[in-house]
Amino acid sequence: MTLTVLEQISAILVGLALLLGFIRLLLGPTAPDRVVSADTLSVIVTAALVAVGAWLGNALYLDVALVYGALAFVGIVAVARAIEGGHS
Amino acid sequence: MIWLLGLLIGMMLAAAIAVLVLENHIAAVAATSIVSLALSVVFVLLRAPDVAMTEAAVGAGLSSLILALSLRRLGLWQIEGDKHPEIAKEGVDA
Amino acid sequence: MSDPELHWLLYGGAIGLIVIGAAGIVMGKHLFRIILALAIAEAGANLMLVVAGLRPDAVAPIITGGMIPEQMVDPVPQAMVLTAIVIGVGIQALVLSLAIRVYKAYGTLDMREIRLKMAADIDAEAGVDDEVSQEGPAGERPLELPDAVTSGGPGQ
Amino acid sequence: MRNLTSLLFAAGLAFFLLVIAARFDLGAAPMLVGDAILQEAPAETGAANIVTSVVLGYRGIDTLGEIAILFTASLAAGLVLGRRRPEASRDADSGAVLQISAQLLFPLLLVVGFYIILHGHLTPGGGFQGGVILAAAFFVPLLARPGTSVNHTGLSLVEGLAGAGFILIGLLALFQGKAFLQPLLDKGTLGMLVSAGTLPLLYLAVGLKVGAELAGLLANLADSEVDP
Repeated sequence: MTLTVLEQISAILVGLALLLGFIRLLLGPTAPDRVVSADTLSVIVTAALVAVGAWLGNALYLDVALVYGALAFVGIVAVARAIEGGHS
Repeated sequence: MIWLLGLLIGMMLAAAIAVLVLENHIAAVAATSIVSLALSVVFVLLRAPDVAMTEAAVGAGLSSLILALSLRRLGLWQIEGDKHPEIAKEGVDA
Repeated sequence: MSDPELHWLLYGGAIGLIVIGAAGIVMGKHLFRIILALAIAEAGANLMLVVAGLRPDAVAPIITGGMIPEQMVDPVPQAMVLTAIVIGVGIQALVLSLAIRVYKAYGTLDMREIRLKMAADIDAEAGVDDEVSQEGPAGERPLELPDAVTSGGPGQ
Repeated sequence: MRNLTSLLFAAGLAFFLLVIAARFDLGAAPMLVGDAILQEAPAETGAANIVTSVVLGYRGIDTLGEIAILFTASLAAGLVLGRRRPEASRDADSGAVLQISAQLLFPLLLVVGFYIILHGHLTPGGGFQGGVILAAAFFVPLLARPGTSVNHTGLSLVEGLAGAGFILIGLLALFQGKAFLQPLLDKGTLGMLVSAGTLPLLYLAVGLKVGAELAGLLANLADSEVDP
């Protein structure tokens, strides 16, 4: 597919955000760092899915982003509860 | 477009190696969710929205829920290392 | 039509995931990591199936706007992968609850310790009876098995 | 020694898979079944989403087996985990933020789940994805307040009725002289919500069953004493 200039810029931004968040996941010294970076990445990926839907010119892909955004929150909250578990 | 696909696949492989190498179990669960996160975007780019949605719902939501709950249940939620010091030294890294 | 770069990128990713997962299963020492490695290998297999049904310049197998596109991706592998993902999470839940049970019984998830403790259990069972007992797979093994397990185990 | 054999095994597996991958050219595989389904499916089942018509129309009995496998797995997990003792300590309630956001999220997730299930034949999605969302919706309040009791009888009832409904729809086709699980009713116009005959009803049954099973599984996993 061929992208317009704006779409190419958005693609580069999404890729850069993914890369930076992933570097934090690999480097992060403690587990909470890594969990927070996973949460950040899930938000970025929700945006990336919407962008991909725009590039492909098909509104069907927005449903995937909807489901992803709704469920990534629940998953991250469960992991956060598991971390907090020891202190309560 | 192929570079975004390459970035996602590289992320996926690096996160998969991180799952086996990271010492903390919760960090490993976070890396597993990153693997299925990148995989669901790859599925969207491969024109498989149904599979991508299933992977997003199951991999990002349900699988993290189940893994986090069983970590809590197992008492392996410690922030630093593992519960048993002798396992933390040599048993965790695969 | 065929694009070798794309071909090897996609197949390389899928094969990489499968091999990393399989290596984790075979070489892992902690039961929880083995379960995570199983999930990774499964993801790689799913990706390989979807890639096998891909046509590089086709659209998703969903009809929008009432007109049928001339080139669509093969829907059969996608339906199979959909099934596989859902079954995979059921299997994962089952395996995790079994792991919780193992943790309750032995107090550890390290495979080497579990193996030693199982050998010790078999030893104790066999030592009481002083002969081959009639019940279960533990009874059918020869009595010198615990020694073999401890010496052939993860010690070296 | 053991690590060496493991590495050798991994290398052999990689070589084997690479040989397979090298023999398949991308997109050159003869998709005989896939092409036939792509040609016939819109007219035969009336579903705009062809994956849905494969999952429920052409491979409906496979889906029945799949929900049976899921049922067995959740049943076995419940059996293995066992019930908690009533006097065992529970986790403390979470903070105000999570409790309030759980109240906000519950109706939202419920709506999204039913939307995904009911539009399974038009857009990506369907019973399995929507069922997962429904299970998550019913689990979020439990995550915020671990003391909340779960109505296991109601979950079992929903699960049993949904499973029976799936088989009943399949049997109705059998009584009309067609094959088991063959789609019934009017096909409708392609792309409308009320179309594709019984496929949306089948997906609704699958969604309710998967949702109830997974919610029961998650409740079993969470509602248990934490080992010291």
